[in-house]
Amino acid sequence: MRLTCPLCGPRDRREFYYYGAADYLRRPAEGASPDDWNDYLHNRDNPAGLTQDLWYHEQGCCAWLKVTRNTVTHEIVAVEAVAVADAGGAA
Amino acid sequence: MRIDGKGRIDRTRPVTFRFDGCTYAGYKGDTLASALIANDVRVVGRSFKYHRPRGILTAGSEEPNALVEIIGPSNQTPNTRATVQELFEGLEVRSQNRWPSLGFDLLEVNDLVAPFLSAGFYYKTFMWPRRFWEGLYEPLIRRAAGLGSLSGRHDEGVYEKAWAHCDMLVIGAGPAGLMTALTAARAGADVILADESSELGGRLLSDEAEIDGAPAVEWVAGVVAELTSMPNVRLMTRTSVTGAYDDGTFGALERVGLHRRPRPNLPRECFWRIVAKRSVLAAGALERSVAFEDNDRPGVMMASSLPTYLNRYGVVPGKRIALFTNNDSARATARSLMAAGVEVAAIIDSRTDAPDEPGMVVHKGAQVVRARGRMGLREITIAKGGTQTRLEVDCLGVSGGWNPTLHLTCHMNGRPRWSDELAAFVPNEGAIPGMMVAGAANGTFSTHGCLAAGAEAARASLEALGLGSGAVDLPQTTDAPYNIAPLWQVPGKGRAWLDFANDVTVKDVALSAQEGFRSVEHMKRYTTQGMAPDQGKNSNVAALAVLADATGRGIVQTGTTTFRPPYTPVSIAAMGAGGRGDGFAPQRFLTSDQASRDRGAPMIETGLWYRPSYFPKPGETTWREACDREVSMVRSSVGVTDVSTLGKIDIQGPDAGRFLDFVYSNTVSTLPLGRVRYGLMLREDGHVLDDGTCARLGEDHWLMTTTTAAAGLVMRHLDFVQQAFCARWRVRFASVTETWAQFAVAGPLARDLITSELGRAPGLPFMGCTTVTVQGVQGRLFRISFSGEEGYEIAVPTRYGEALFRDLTARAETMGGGLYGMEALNVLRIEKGFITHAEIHGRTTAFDIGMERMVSAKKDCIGKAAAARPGMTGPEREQLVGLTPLTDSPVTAGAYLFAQGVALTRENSAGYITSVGYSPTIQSHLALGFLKDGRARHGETLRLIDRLRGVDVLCAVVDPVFHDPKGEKLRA
Amino acid sequence: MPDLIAKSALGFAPFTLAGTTLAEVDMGQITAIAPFPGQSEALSRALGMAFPAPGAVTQSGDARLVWAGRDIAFLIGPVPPDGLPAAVTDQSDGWVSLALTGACTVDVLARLVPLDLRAAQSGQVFRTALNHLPLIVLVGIERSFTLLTYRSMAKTAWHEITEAMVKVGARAATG
Amino acid sequence: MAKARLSILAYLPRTRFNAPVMERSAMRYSGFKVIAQGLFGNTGWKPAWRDPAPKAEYDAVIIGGGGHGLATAYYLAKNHGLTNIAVLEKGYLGSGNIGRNTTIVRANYFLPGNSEFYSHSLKLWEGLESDLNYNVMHSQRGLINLFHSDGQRDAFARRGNAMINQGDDAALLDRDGVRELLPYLDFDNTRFPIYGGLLHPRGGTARHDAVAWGYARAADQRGVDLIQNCEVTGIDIEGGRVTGVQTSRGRIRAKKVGLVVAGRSGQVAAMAGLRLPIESHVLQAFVTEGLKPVIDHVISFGMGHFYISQSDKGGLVFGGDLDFYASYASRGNLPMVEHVMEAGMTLMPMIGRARVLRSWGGIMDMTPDGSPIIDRTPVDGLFIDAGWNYGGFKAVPASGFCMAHLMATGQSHAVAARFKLNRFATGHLLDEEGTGSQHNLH
Repeated sequence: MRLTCPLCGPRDRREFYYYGAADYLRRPAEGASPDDWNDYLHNRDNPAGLTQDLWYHEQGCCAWLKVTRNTVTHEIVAVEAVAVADAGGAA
Repeated sequence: MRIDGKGRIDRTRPVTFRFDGCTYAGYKGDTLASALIANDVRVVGRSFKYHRPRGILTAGSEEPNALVEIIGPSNQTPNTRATVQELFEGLEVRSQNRWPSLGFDLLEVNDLVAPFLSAGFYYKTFMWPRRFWEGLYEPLIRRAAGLGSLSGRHDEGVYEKAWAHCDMLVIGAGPAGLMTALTAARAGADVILADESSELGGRLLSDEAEIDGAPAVEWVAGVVAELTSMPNVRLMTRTSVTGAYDDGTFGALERVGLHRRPRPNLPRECFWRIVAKRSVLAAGALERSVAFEDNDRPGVMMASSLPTYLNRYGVVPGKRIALFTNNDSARATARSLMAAGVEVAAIIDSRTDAPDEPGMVVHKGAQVVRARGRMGLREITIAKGGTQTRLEVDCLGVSGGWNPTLHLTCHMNGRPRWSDELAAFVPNEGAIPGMMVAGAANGTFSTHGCLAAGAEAARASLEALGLGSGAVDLPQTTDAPYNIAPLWQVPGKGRAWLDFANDVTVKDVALSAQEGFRSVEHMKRYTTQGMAPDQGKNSNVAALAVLADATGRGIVQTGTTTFRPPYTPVSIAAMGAGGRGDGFAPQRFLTSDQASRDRGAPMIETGLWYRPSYFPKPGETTWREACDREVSMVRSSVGVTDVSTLGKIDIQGPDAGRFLDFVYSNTVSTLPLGRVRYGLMLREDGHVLDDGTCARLGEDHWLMTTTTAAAGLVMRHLDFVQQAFCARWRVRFASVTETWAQFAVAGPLARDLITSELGRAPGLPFMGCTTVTVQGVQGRLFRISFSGEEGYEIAVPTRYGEALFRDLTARAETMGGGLYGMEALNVLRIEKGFITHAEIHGRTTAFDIGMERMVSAKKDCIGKAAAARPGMTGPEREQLVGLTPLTDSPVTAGAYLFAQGVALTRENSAGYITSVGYSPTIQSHLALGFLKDGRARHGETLRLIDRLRGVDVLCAVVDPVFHDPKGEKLRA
Repeated sequence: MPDLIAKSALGFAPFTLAGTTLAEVDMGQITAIAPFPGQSEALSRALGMAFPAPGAVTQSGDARLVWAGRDIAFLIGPVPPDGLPAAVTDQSDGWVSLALTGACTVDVLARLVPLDLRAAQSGQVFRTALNHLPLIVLVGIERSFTLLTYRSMAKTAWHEITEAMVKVGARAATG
Repeated sequence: MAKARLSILAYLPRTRFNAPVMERSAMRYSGFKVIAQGLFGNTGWKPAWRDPAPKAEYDAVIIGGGGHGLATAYYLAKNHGLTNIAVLEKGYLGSGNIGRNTTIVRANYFLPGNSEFYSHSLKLWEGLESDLNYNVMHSQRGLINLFHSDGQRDAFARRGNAMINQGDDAALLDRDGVRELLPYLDFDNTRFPIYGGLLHPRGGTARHDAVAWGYARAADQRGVDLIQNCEVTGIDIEGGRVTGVQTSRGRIRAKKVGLVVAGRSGQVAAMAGLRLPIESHVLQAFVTEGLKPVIDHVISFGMGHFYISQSDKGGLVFGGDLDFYASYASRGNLPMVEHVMEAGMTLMPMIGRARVLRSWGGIMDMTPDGSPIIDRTPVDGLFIDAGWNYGGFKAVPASGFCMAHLMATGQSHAVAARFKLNRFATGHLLDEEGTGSQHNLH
């Protein structure tokens, strides 16, 4: 499996660390209900098909990436940075 | 038998080898199989279940019978295909799965009682008496089963792994593969052509085809010469592409040194990871057998192996050969044999409309119903129109048709498609993204068709790569049709083999269907069909045709099992190359490493680092003596230890304080300049992630420390929090763990030692930090303590680490102090009730360790919400306590706590021990542990019980801080 | 002058096999520079050289600014000026630098690094892994490479690279 | 290496024979039957189970004909007298993880909640052959967890003591003790020196497919309808209560529905409007070509996430950790393949020349604490048995036993009382690994 890092280009899967579903990006605000937190931390759509999940280019540029991916075929549809990189003056 | 004038072996280079203790001769270029055939060795192995004598069936890696053990100078290699192993001088081989000898095998008794060993018989018996299974039946079964054997000695062989990248990977170098590679290479593509054989050319080396009016081998030689000369082409012979993985990644095994005498440092095998933008599978096709009674006798072979043995190796496996076929492909074989002067006794063709063959006896609409000759074929019985005749032959070539070698197309769960026309499965397009299938692997069997398909596959792939059209003139050759009338089994009463390697017969498959195991997967698992070393390459299609017949379904409805990687078996050593010994994980060494070893310190691994366990002195015979001395030394004078392994993260920016408040549970941003604070970090699920200190080095400049174990974890966590939740904040951080060598100096004389080292008094309050000049080097000084004594940590750039360590050690020793290691460090922290990852083991909350007040109520932080769940606090939870034995008895970590007088059951256990040590300071064994409602139970007496190690000690529950509970020494 | 003796990570003599040499080299001053959000251009002005694009190196005189990851570059050569709109961290002691030069560099690295370095251009930089070790690859001229990994892992790196050289050498000798 | 196992007499006093109760005339398996059938050409063997058409209504329907589903049906019939029940299987019986695991059976957990459950499961294993009249080849070869530091020794000591507290067996081996049992390990390896091991003598292996077939046959004999090639496409709910299921073979009414679909739990639960605390991952496993006996035990090497045993056929069966990314592909990728092989080579380089014959992948339903769920759902009459992470095989008997108890009585069985669906919300976690709520780290 290869992921195309927006900064580093196509790289072997072994350079990356997998975290979990992109749900982790939608952290409940302070004071959110316990149900919201339970949902955020534990419950998952877990689709057999397209999903979005989070990968970390640990043996690379250290960018966190949001990957759109098919869990049945392993096809990678899109890879984008979780945070927009600041390299080269881009905002 | 060797045939003069034939073959591609080098007759000027004779080679001797040994098989089962006998010395034989062959030539360079021979495989073990061809050399054994040349020497008229017929029985090469014994079958798996019935221990029947077996000969050579094929000429390729799919061989199910001729598996042997190669005896190397240092070790043995079981289950080696004689058909793949190339001959070299001194090759030593023995047969396997027989006892006492290949000719006389006691377990051949299995063959006599075969009716009682039908498919799945073992599920129905061996159940009574119950203990007999492990005591008697299973050991017997295990010893009878298995094939070759491992020596039990470490494999000292050399192996390697490597990466290769290309535009196009072409798998297989027969006519289709060569044409693909040539077309693509001429268009400028970066090409890898891999073939499992020692020579490129595939079946063109075996068949007597013509291309452009000349023998095909001449065309092969020309193409290979051209490809060899091109810098954009890599030819990988002896390389089996074993697996297709995601995004154009392939696994491939190269036999680097297996075909020659071992040489120092030359890898035996190399496991390649090939990354290809496009790939073309041109792996050809595998001939399949027809099941008839005793069709596994030595001498019954695949028809297509005969021209390979003849034309590549100049041998024939019989003097009088018959061919049994249901298709046209065996005709060329017959002609080749005849031309070489071998007697072809008959062609038995199951098709009533089969063509004639000039000069040969052709029995049309006939079948071979039986083979005879236990240790080598003597005779076959031919049935035709209700009459049976016997024919004396010593070799029978069988062709039941061809199965495209489509295995790789199934590795990503692709399912092949059934072709009625070919009576075979063909690959589905797009089964592997970026892969095309060409030639026989795609069901195109003629030479012309293969060349055309190869060129077309190259063209389409080049177009996808944006490398132009790759037009090449196709060579002229024949385009013979492939006619087949399916024949899977010949009716009869005896046992007819499908899976030679696992001894699965037609009857077994029928019985499976009879017992309701009608799904093809059930049949496979019930009969073990296709689970042998050849993974069903020789038998799967026929077996499922038999199953389809037995269940009254068609082959399409019956379906197939799935081919999984690897295509051919791959040694663990090759795929695990580099893993042996120290290679499994990186080693990290401290700058003080050599100095510690110089003092005889045993080094132990923590995380990836090596740290000194203790520093033995002359006269000390146990680690405890050294540890006790080092602890007392720190408590009474001064000790030095290397703490550089702790994670150090440099954090800068105007928003750094805000960021720290978010990742630490407590408030850090209010820390004054030049001060250090203890920080607790939670996981988002509310459990403790790590603890450490955070120092404020400047207005916008902080230094976080982490535990050794969690350094990488914390860095990743910080990166996530920053990039996911506060990417716009003006904060950046970088690991400086490697940049600084840092040493703890602890004890009543610590200040004196630091003063001596710096040439001035440190003048730091407890939990203060400052920059210092150490012997002319810019460094940092922190007044922090993990021992409970007045303590400092002094840091210098790593290059000066060893010098400072040696200097600190020397100065400490003149003061009556010295070095202390991990054992003493552990006792010191236990005496003080400080926790490590023994306590924060991932299930611990801030509440459990008595730090719930460190989760600030005034701000949000990672983990705060989840830590508020009802199950995360309260008296039901186990809380950190100290324990002191009432007697002078050792205690053990991993022991459990029980109230006195209760039964020692899970339900009654009140807690457990995490850390223990002997405290020379308090002169008692001490323990830290977790106890239900523990903080409310100080003063109780409990039983500490470790039944694994026979420990049963009464202990008092106390506060976890045993030493200097008010912290007066720290602040001195 | 410091009174403490500075030591390099390895102190090993260069290792040569099959026309290829591995040697520990001193990169001098290495400073990690991480511009705060939106400050890359300001940083470039302050340093007098552009903050490099991913995988690139910019240069000004003897100073090189080497891309080293997301929003971070290593200034190699001079000590940076104060007051940059960036986090500035001295990394000189954090890394071991190994030079791999000679005939078989690409073959050796093909056994260690999951990248296609055959067509790597001088001045390119990659963050990747050397087997299990973190790695920065700086591409030099004539297929020479400078390999940076964590200083504490220097011995493992040396061992793994020389092992690969030995096997490549044995293959070359066998032909 | 089969040692003293041949001293049969030592075992005799412990032998007992429980004749299972047969509710319909069924063929009993025995050695005599094998011989008798062999003499007459094996023509008399009956199908192991019927192939019934689905009825319009059942008292209970189990979705999923894997090990857990078949065991649930069996114990519903055997322990609770429910026989008007059906198991609905999308493919063939045992087509899920029961047929693609590394066959290890153990009871070496340490957290209350897990301890009693797996202990109960092991006891059921120990009577399974006579209970089912099917040889599942349960072989208590002994399982050894190796440790490589003092800290790991302490952690395993805690585990071993917990096992003893639970009433199970455990022994702490030192280095020499390990060497005696496993002389072929690399004791000179300085990277992860072997300090010792925790021996679980009753741990071992079983023939995985046979477990599914044994339960299927025994359930069928008690009247359970096993319906293959029957995919559930919807779950009917009226007024908050389950009323049946929609299938590829028509609607089936049912008062109770059990959802036992490891590897598909999320999709099937979604049919009932449930979102589960589960993320599905792929776990690879490997088998080598057949070899003469060389590894007698089950060995677990935690530092390398590597475990290995040898099957009765002679193949070395081994595996490692998850591929770590969410997947339903039943196949993995090379990085984990290589990691597993490297771990094998660092621990026991004597297996280097064994060749890997086949690799495969199973879909693991990973929960946020690594422990399973056997519980009611918010829908009345709908029960769930899910989240087995990668420990489902050894759990099959107790999982079926407890799920049957739950479905029959509406109450959790005592040994599965902590496998609640809402424990993540309340923070009553069962996290043996201590790795927290990240699904794939367990």
